[in-house]
Amino acid sequence: MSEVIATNQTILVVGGGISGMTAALEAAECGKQVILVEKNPSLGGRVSQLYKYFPKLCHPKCGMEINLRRIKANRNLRVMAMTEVSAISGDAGNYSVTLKTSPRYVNENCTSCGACGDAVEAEFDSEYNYSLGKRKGAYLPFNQAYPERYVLDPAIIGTDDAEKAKAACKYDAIDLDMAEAENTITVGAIIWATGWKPYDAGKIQPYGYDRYQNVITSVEFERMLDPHGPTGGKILRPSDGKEAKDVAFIQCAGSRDQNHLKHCSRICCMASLKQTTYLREQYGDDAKGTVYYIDIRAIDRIDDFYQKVQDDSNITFTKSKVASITEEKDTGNPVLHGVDTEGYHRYSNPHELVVLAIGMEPSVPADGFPVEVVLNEEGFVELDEANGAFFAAGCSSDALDVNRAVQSATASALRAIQVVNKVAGAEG
Amino acid sequence: MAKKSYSFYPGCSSQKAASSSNYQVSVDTMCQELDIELNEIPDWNCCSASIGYAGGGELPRLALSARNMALSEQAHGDQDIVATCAACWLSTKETQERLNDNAELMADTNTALAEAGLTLRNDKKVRHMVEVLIEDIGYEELGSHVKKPLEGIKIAGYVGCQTNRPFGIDGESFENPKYLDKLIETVGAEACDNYEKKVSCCGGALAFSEPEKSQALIKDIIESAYDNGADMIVTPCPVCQMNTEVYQEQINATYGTKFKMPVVYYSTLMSVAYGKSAKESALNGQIIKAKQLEEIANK
Amino acid sequence: MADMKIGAYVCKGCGLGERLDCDELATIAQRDGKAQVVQQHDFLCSAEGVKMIQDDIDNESVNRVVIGACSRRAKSEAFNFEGVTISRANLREGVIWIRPDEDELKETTQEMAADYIRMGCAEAQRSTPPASEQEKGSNDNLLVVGGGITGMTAAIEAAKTGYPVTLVEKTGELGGAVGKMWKDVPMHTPYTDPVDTAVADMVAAIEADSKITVHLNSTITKTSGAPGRFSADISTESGSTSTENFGAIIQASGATPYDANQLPELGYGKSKDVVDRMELEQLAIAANGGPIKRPSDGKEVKKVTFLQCAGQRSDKEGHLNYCSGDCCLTSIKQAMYFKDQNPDIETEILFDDLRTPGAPGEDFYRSGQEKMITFRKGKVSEVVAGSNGPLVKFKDMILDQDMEEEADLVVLATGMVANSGVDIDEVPQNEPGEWEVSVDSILNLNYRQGKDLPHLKYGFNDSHFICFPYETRRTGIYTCGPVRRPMDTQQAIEDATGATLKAIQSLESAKIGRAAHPRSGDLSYPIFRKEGCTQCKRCTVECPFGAIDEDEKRFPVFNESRCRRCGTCMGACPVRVISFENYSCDTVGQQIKNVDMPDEFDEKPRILVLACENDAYPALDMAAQQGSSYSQFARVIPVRCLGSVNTIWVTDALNSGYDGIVLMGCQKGDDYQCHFVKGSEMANIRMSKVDDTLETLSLEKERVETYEVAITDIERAPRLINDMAEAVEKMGMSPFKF
Amino acid sequence: MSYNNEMIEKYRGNFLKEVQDNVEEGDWVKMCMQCGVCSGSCPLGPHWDHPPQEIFMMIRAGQREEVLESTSMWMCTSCYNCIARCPRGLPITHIMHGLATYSKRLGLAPQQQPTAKFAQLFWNNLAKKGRVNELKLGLSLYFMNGIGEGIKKSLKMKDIGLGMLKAGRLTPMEMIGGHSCKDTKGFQAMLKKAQELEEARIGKSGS
Repeated sequence: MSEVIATNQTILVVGGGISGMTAALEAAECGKQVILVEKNPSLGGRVSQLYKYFPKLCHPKCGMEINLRRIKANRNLRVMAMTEVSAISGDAGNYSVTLKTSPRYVNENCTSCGACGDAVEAEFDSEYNYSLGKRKGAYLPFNQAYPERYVLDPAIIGTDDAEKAKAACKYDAIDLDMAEAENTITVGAIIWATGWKPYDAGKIQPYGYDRYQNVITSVEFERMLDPHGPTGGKILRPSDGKEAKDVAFIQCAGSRDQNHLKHCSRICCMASLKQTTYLREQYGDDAKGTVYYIDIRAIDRIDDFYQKVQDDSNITFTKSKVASITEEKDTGNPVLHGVDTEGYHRYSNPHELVVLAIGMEPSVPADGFPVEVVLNEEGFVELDEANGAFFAAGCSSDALDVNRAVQSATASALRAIQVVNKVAGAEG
Repeated sequence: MAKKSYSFYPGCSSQKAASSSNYQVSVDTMCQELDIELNEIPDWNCCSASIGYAGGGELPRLALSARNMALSEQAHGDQDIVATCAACWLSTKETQERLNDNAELMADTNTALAEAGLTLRNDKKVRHMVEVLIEDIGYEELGSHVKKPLEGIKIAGYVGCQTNRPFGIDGESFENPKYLDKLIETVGAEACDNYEKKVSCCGGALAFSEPEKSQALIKDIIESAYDNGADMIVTPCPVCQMNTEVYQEQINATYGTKFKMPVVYYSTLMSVAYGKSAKESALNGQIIKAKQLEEIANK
Repeated sequence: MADMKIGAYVCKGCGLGERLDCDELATIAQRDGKAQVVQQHDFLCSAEGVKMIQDDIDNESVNRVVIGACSRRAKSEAFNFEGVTISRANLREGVIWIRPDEDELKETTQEMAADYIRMGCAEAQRSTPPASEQEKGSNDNLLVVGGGITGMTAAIEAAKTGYPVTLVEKTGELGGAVGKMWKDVPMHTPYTDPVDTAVADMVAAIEADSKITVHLNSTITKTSGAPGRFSADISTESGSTSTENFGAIIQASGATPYDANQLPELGYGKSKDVVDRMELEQLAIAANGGPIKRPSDGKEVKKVTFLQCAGQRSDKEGHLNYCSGDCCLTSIKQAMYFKDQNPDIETEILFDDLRTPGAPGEDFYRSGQEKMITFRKGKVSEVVAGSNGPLVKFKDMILDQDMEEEADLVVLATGMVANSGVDIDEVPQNEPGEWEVSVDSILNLNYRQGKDLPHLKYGFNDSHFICFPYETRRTGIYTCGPVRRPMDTQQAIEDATGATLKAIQSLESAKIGRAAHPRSGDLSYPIFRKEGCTQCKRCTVECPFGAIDEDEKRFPVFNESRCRRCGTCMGACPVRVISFENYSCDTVGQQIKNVDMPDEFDEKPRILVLACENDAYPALDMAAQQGSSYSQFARVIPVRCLGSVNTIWVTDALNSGYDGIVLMGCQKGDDYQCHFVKGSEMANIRMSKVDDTLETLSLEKERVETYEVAITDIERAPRLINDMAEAVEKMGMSPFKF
Repeated sequence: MSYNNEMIEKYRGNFLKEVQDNVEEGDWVKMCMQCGVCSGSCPLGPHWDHPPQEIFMMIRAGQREEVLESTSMWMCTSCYNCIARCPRGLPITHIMHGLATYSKRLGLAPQQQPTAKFAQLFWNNLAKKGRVNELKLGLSLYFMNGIGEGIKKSLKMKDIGLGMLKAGRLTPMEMIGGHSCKDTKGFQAMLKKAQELEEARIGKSGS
């Protein structure tokens, strides 16, 4: 891979989700030099896997398209996919950062014509679809993927598939000898936007995510709605592919729980409210949604979305943290057990499908941060002098919705610019 | 494997001719085979289980278990304490934790112990026999002793409450612990792998004071075992064993069911699988006879 | 600039070579497209291919590049040449991927490709490389309106970044609402106790900063100009006015506490011991860490009850429809005022949903519980006078019991109301610049569209977009803090910092004549031919960004750096005097005209598809990528926005024999998804007028359809085209072919 | 003045504080966020007049008598489901035991509550010799509501007794002598001391 040019007036953005893309673009559109690294093969992060946003019910891919156009048009911005930060040293205005880029086995010649994908046999769980579907061993992560370039799954390297892929490519874009590359660059400021991951639902044992097929997570539910998702956009039960019209939404699945995540993940209430509208949209009056909650956190002016859903007689709300889920043997229906705390009513309610409004866990590098940073108990990065020119953006700083994440990212971009401007000023 | 020695807390129900004396017999047999030495804590006392609370306050209850731990330290201070009874294990382990986090309680407890001429260091692990089997011996070793695999027997592993919560066995979940099923398979029997009532409550001590309420719970536990095609139930807990075995007749009377489900201890299963006699395996301690095990044992 | 020289380049990669007769396409480019340089390449986007083109630009002085390859959305970095126009004929996604590879279809597939080459060349012929606008502002100063936490943050952050700031505050002191608080919610771990507000430090920082000029007791009485060259009149109470110039503006006019007098049912106004949140702060300040005394008789408060959502989250007359976001945290903080002073004071919070989000929020909630604040889910019916203090009547939702509890003091957790000035959508305009206005304006803009920024909802000036919270509708003016949406201090600080970046960005872009979001970097701008203008005012009225003023003769006056290059004005203009260098009535009109029009009896209809370049067009691309297909008779032209579609294109198309026309824009209405706000709405209105045209031509209405298409409509978009193809088959060919 | 009145005097309606000071693990009650997981997890749930989470709310609402006189906490089987699942880590089982103990100490516990009685019998039984005498415990349990009912119960339980006897899991010998610690003196002294310290500890707390 070609040399990466960076100076102590360059801003490094780590993480190519909505926050990282925003921070990088806002800084670059202020005329700053920016390097954006993303550990996955393409940009987009979690929002690229969402069907719609609350409260507008517009499509994340629309904003993604705008951001990609901005990125393609901007010469100050350099994107490095499949790249992670392995080490950081130095301090504000002069960091030395080591970047590890794993082999994609596909070079910039790729026209994403798809010939390699057709050629290979092996299939793998699709990360993009949270393993609800399959993808080939040579693949474009999703239809809006950028860089618009195929990837070879490392697992096929050394197999016939790899050779088949290479043979199928007319443009000499497949390079099976590609190896991990390491770059050490100098930057003035670092914006950390590694975002979040869904909490491991299997750990919430009483809900039996690991035992019952018809208990899924809210992020998986989003994939179901995608017209090109694993169910072709239909809300279906994993167990038998039947239409799921009676759906339960369990709030605080992993959040606000010291056995799991102590914090409130903020987005889950609105996400579930939004998802009840999917249900209504798809099954009309046959749709029946039940939201089990502790507090509905439809914060500030979007509370009216909550009011609207409350007015829908097909959607009901029960103030209760579900105690446990069992499964009806004959129907495969999950049965929710608990107590409606408003006046103490016990229930054992069967539903066709259960959606766990899964909590947001900050994505922290497996082996901890490459540099010492001030974190809070929950593992989010604090805004703290001691962090020098290392600024968190989006969900690295707290559990945030997209709107707030983008505000946070824009703010962090300015903080980074302040540092590199200082450097520039000092160097005249 | 070298001999393993533990300081042993049998508990009231394991005493001679007490309600789970059969548990004790089979445990002794099993330990002999596995070269586990159990050194009984001299002059141990009752732990007051989880029902003593109404009579004794917090400190008196802590003192009970503290005394046992102190005696254990005195007699075999270098050995972990092992209990076979869930309640005994839980009370003792809870006491250990409570005293560790609360210096004031620890001080008061020692003041009380002093009256019996004892002091407590509280520095030895308190463990359940099952932990010893899984962690110190290991499934593989446990399996290697099997002489008569319990083929063709389908068994519901009933873990119950107190062996499972709040401490449970390391690496197992509260809702779906697997170790009992693994033990069942280790001795060559077949486990009911999704036995829903695995960790539900049998009513515990309330079986005595609230028989109707408890028996309703027990009914479901046994029913589900039948639904899962079990020939018998296996459990690690004396209270569970007693409650699920002895009330079946009454439950049949109340609910018109036809329960006759043997309920045995894991130690009984293992003793039989290890080729021990029916008596050594305490099969004669069954109120509802475990015929399939008897046949194997008598082969 | 030098004479026009078109270079057309046909790629043979990605199967184009196999599926298409590229030699013929090259010939067409030369013959019909008037391309002086025509080349084919097996792999055009390769370094070698790109070099080939660059060489022609450098050596053959090619200045109009037509690329017959993949979609304009692909390989845009490779095909990115300076100083020339670039037209992309979409032969891959637009032709071979969207058409099945079958011999009997080869002919129509080739015709499709040939048309796209013609269209590309036609566009090139009518385009000129955009040179950035003439009058550029270059002012670096930032105007910050509002001296609360939000405004002070903006000022400090801007100064830190190196930009001079003028901070205008209408009251006599800085600090705003937070300045009137005893303490604030913690903004740094551990999130357990109230902390001193940031006001004192910020005021000190501002006073010490030579880059920041503060005007107290001042308001903005006039704002005009554009990014890079705003001019604002700053008037003091005393009446003196100074006019200053700015590069960009940050509006941090904050919010006003909700007037609790509208809540008599909660005892406010009836009992002195029922106070709102700001009054409680005053009591705390008076107590200064000592026991808090109640207003009526100065008795030390031993029991205090907080009522959440007071006058909020309800559609009752005079209530706020929304949740003010910070009240739960604020009440916990205020309850701590009592608990920290004396743990024996009973503090109770009656809530509906307790809203303490994120890690800081939940930590603070738990801390409140640690301090033995009692939280109860309760619905309050009324507050009346009790024997020793206000009596709160409520239903405990958990215990399902009606309760009556007396307290020494009752605190109403009242909400905030945005200081967003004039609601320009409500205010009738008599003459440009003259409105019937009851409320004070914040900015007093002299814009044709109104004195203040448009409100989004409930009086808040927020952006409508989830991904782009700073996508303002008045370029160069950015709102932040509670004027945008209800928020707490921490978020206001974050928001202000972000808005400051956007303000700086817009003035920097203005310096080099670049467009702001979403067409960031676009150098083209509207050119207006004054002769020919009929002063119809449609452009000035329809511009979604208020970029166009009117001169005294009612001629439009374009403010380029306010313009977002959507082309809505161009679409609106009945006499077609507005255009962009690289996007005009002509560039599109000529594409339409240059499609080869088979005569009526060929049974080869032509369907014109005008698709929003950001949503519908990508949807069609992705459909192709997924292997779907649509009619071989469709010819798709991407448009900047459906709002830029001029009816002339439609009438011309009908007159020149097109059999059907499909317009694809974004969702309109309250939850509009058009990033140019009204584009698809405008198009709809205009197309309704096209019906008359159809009638005069005695053509069926069904020949022109306008749809809302989302970028995810990958299945639907092709279907809509095919539906039109079917409809045309039923209706028969258009008679207007010659 | 009765212990109960003493406490009423001392806490003047601040029941939450009273619980915090006097009930085992009572200082956790304030941390409940009313999610209801405990109530939903309780095997005897249907038999509670007031499930745990509701009891916590009642405590905060100062409903002292309703709580302390309730049979609810006596329904606890110590299955620890609630503890395992509580998102706020409340040791609910112990709080229930604590409330039961406290209500008993105040003399407010329902007189006829069988578990309350049984628990006391159990304690007395073990406190005597340090180990439980199952036979005596059993019989005293059946006779705890008087001879008549006792005989009925005993007959009802006869078969079980015989079964146990046959299986060698019960012995009449327990009637005379039976299991015991050797150092009963030390054992009882220890309990006595613990009891004293407990009284003292509660006495001083909160005051």
